[in-house]
Amino acid sequence: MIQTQTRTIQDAHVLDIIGRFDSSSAEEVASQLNSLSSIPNVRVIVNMAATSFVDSTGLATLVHALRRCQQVGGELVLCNVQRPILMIFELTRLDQAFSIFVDERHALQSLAI
Amino acid sequence: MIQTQTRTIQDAHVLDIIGRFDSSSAEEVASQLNSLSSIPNVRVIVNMAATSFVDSTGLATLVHALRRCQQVGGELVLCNVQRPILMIFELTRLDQAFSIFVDERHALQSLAI
Amino acid sequence: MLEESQERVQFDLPARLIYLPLLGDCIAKMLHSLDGLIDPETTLYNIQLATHELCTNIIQHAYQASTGSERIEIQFCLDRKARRFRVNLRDRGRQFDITEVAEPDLEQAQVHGYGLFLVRSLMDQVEYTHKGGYNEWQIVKFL
Amino acid sequence: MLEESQERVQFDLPARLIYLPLLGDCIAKMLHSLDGLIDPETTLYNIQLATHELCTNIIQHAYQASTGSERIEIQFCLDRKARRFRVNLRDRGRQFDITEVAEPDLEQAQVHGYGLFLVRSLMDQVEYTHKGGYNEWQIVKFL
Ligand SMILES: Nc1ncnc2c1ncn2[C@@H]1O[C@H](COP(=O)(O)OP(=O)(O)O)[C@@H](O)[C@H]1O
Ligand SMILES: Nc1ncnc2c1ncn2[C@@H]1O[C@H](COP(=O)(O)OP(=O)(O)O)[C@@H](O)[C@H]1O
Repeated sequence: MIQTQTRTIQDAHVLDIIGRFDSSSAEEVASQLNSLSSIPNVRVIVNMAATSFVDSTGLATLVHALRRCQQVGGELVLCNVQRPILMIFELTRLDQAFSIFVDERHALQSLAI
Repeated sequence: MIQTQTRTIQDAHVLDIIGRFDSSSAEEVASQLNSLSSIPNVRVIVNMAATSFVDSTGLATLVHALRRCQQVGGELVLCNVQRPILMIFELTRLDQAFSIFVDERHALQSLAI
Repeated sequence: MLEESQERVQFDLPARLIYLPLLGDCIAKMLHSLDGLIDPETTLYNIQLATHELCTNIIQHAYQASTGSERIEIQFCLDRKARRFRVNLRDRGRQFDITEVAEPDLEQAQVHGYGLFLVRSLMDQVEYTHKGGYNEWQIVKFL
Repeated sequence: MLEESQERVQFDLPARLIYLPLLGDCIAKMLHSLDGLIDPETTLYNIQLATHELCTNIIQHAYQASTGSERIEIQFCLDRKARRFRVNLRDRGRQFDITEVAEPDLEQAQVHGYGLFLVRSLMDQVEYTHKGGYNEWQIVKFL
């Protein structure tokens, strides 16, 4: 139901979440994010282009990772969030906690500053 | 649930059946095959690489198209049939009525002779 | 989580083709949790296909004159200990008449009649009964 | 085929997360047949998400000590005339206590507590009752 893959572009680690990001699969994503967020000053881009569904456990997993990244002086941003999912970020006001970019290029630009 | 697309390679018309080929979708495939099988001496390759499921209505649709192609002096062959589906062709002995090739290249070679 | 030896799922659906893929997906989820299957992909496919064929027959043959309110009841039961997958179907359509059904002539490609042949060939047990206005099908596969 | 004004689908499932995607797929098939939806993609997504959140709560909170035989009964009902989608859920887990549930503080990102907030925000009606040993949830969306 879910697949994750990590790539490196310039200084950033890109995590692709493919499929359903929910209570069944949150642990797999959490463990990927946990290892990234142990790198000092890490820059993480979570690419959600292929994320079809995010439930409240998925949201919580992202919030948790965001905090951990900030604790190590790093950053975590999102990109390519599909519209119905973006609306859930807005409803929970998590669009204010996360920087959300239209695509990877814009996310990279912001991290480079 | 289903998508079809037709391509032309050399003298052959390739029909890709993508998804479930069953009673809900057989009509769409049938209409594609009907228009192909009205061309004299037509050579049709049905590529089933992305066909996930074929029911008895799907089988019937292919048998019907095979007959029509033969009536206009043409040929219809299959390729890239996934293993569980291939086993259904064997069970019904339809593997003897159809020429079934591992891939498009082999199908094209046989049609060229 | 404790695992019961029996995993059971029930559906009560409008008799419409659009719902049939749900049944195949459910069978996949149930079998996924069973270890030690020989050729799991084919076993799954065969149970999916047999179930699908019975359901399309119910929709297209048992319910001929559609009022829009016809239903199919489906029960899947995986018995992990007995290593058995059982499918029970119930409908209120017209009674099935076995004498109607000729075996397909396998020497010659057919344009229909493979449905019940596939069900019988792919499953280990196939039973049909008619009682109390209900058609009841039970098909079983040993795993 | 005649179309009844009401389209109804029922499930009776083991209380396990693996089955939840079937529910979302079923809602999609039901809504697919309804014309004239404003923003069908978001409407579908929101009903899917609300249903999913209630079911994960049942699995994870109502059924805490798992024996492996817990079940959820689900009924979806699309009323085309009334343009209403209704979800009914039933379980035999522990009784829900509304006083346990604090609204999430939206000023600050939370690591839990969004589940029921989402259900309430996304649906037009949310009702919970406990009777005869059953927890019963009913959520409704007008379309
Ligand atoms: N559930 C059913 N109720 C009534 N008649 C049925 C049912 N299933 C099959 N039949 C009859 O048996 C015949 C053979 O069915 P089948 O082997 O599935 O092939 P097909 O559906 O291609 O005709 C059908 O044409 C129909 O007359
Ligand atoms: N069906 C339920 N049965 C019992 N308790 C529940 C149920 N649903 C929710 N709860 C309680 O309400 C709390 C809040 O639920 P929710 O808003 O979904 O957030 P979360 O599940 O992330 O804690 C849960 O932590 C749980 O204590």
